[in-house]
Amino acid sequence: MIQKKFENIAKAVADIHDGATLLVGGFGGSGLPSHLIAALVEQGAKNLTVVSNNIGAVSDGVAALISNNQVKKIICSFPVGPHADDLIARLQNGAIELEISPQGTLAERIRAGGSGIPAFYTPTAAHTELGAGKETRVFNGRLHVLEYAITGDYAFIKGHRADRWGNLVYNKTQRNFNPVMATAARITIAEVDEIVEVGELDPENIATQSVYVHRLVKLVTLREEEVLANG
Amino acid sequence: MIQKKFENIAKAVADIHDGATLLVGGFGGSGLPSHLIAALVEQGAKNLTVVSNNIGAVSDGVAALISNNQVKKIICSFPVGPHADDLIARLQNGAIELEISPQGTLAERIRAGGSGIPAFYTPTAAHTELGAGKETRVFNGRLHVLEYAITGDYAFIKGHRADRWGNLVYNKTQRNFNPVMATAARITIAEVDEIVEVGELDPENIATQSVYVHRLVKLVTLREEEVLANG
Amino acid sequence: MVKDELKVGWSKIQLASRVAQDLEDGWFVNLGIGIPTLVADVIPEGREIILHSENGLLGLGPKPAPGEEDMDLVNAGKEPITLKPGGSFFSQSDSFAMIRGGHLDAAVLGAFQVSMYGDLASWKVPNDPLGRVGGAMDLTVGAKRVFLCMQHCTKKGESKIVEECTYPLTAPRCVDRIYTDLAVIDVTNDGLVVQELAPGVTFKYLQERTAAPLKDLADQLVKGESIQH
Amino acid sequence: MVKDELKVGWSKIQLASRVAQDLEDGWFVNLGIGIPTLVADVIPEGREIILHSENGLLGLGPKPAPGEEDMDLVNAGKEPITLKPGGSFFSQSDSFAMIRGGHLDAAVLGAFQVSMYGDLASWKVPNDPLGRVGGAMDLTVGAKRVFLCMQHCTKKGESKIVEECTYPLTAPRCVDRIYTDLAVIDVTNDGLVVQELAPGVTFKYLQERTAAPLKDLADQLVKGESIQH
Repeated sequence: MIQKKFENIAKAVADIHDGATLLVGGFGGSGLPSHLIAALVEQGAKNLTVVSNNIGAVSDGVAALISNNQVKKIICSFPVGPHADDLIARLQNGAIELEISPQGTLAERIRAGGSGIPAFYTPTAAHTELGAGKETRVFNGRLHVLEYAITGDYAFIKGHRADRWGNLVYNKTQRNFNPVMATAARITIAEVDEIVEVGELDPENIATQSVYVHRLVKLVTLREEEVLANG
Repeated sequence: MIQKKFENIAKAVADIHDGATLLVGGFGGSGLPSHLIAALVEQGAKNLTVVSNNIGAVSDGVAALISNNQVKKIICSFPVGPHADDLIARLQNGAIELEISPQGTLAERIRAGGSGIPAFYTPTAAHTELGAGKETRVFNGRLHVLEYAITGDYAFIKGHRADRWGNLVYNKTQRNFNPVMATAARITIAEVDEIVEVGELDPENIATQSVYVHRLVKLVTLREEEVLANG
Repeated sequence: MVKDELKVGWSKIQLASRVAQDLEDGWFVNLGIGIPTLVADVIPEGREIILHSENGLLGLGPKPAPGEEDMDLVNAGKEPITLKPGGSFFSQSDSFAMIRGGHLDAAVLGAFQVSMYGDLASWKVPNDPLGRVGGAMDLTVGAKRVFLCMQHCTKKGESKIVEECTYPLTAPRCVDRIYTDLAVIDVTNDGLVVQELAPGVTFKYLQERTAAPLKDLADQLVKGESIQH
Repeated sequence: MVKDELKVGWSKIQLASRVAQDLEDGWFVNLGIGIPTLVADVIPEGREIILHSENGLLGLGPKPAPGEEDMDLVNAGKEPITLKPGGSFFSQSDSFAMIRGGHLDAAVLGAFQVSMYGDLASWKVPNDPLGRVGGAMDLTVGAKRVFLCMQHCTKKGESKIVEECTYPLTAPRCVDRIYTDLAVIDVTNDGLVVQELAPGVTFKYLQERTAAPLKDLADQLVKGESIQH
């Protein structure tokens, strides 16, 4: 029987190795798998390459991994924000390498990674600093740059509801990068608010299909924590 | 106020010009916009380039346009079936040109067309007759072919329910090529079973967003036809 | 009354209203961070404009009432918003397929600099090791029309409209129209053509505050030149 | 009793069952048109195999009861099927992203020819102006394992297993294992290795009906050669 639920969030991230590439969903704090990030801070894997749209928007996002000196490279579109100080310091002393990818190119590179497309051409960033040094080609009279797929060893995503097969639905703009990152990692780990019986999710409305999710962690609510604490 | 509904199916297809490129959704008879096809047979536009997965699976699909001598070129993955005789005859006398694209490559070329990606690399069809003559390149030690985007002047799609903004939901495997084709045409025309009030469709479950649909035609049911006929 | 003499031109909300006036019924429009965000609040009544947010929604509605914010319902600036009936949610890859594929009628964006040729610089100041590109490059190459909505000059009083951008480009030759607190200016094959002056602004006043040559629409029309954009 | 002597090997449903036996709990599997489709009906009890259909669904269930067919719920062969609890619907582009992206554990496909190197020919007979490629090329490049499930010989009695394919290729070097009515054969770096013979089939009988050299698993193991696939 398929059962992707892990009872223990620490076990769900235990095998992440030093040097792994990690895709982290979310857009600012919305749809951010912050509990998985906290578990990875605890776990301590180092020299990570982290792919995530926003760095520094919130303190419990990728910024926490940076502050804990677990990151050697960042690929993102928006490396600024109120919690970017540690990133800036590490860029200045060369401890972290930064690759900025336009947001749509970043999303498309991850989709390509999940879809078996190794590279594609896009007009985005042609004639700009972010396109500089990249292979270019003219299609329909317009300059395009060649962009390469991104895949991860692991993806951390946040969903709203799941079933034990790994099907996921999201809540509103929580969706953002989560469905696309789910497709592009060898092991996708989802933290979710709720795990329901197989068959309860509407088959027309499953935004991430079971095939893409390998591990599930259900967030424990404050109420449940109280119950657990009180035995 | 946005109102994409056309009361008359003939008006919805009236401006399709000779030589137009037309994307036709459906997989066999499922999700096939057969009423729009019938309206175009009536309308008579000629020298069409038609992009559709199956040719000949059913008589009221693209086969009807072929039999009526409206097609000069077909791009598809599956040109056979019980209703492919007229296609075969026209291929033999040179009246129709056929381009076979593997099903996944076909879907991805259409997605690329709708997404502003002019070309991409895929491993599909490398080292085969369908990859012959195409530009190739090795990524990760594996040969890939360069495939180009497909766009249409018009797309015919079939949906289940719509609202006047043009949002669509589908019924089960009716979905197939319809959502991707909807993104890739200058004018997308959808035939649907039902048009509901704006706000009635679940915002988490809109498979084709309003931005992609330009004209809507509601299918008249047999019951409604009776009512119309009886005044 | 000296103070009033200094306050020529449009306020931020007036500027947003002026932009909104040009958005047509049924258009799909993306609003950038900053003054462009204000456009959402001043869409003329009776007009249906469907607003797109690049984090994955169509049908962005007004700000929620205090206390009704939902951190799972935010705009591209990560501020709480609402969804209009008819709205929809989708992923980032779908959102940028929509943008890059040319499906948005207009993007209304801020700018650091814009050149007389419509080159836009909006994501990075020179020598900044970071930069904040977000979706700006995708929007400028993808939207059918790129409208800028910005203060005419920087806080230091420098013109944001220049002959050539000195800041890193977001995209070349992409801006169609510039709305500032002082004027509405089209980027045309004939150069920058002033379509409209804000209250109290003269052509001379505007040209003095603009580091690129401007043409007066009236002159252009008298000369019978074609205005294209 | 002559008739019985001729009927060595597995029936179609026995062949499908033999394939099903090797599909592991939790696998995502695509079944091609023809005999592979039968595999859906013979999954061992207690094992959850999630079947994929390239027209856009995961969780394909058994055929519907007569009278309960829904033409909006069909498989890749356009036949009515059902959806299991936990199943989902998605578009063709999403379906082939799943296939091409390497997310399916196995594809079980039919074949015209397969070479001793694992080259597959399954979409076109030589000189046919048409061909029926469908999703075959995408599945063969994308699935983690490609299993063939076919009659060992054509109706004319010719071996479908050959040294080099003479039919147009679907993909080179893609087949991992061949299930026929006569045997289960692995495509390895050491050539075709017979893993299992169907009832009544001897190695000699099989080799006589196979137009490529076969190796016997027992011999291989005795010789201590490594079997890889």
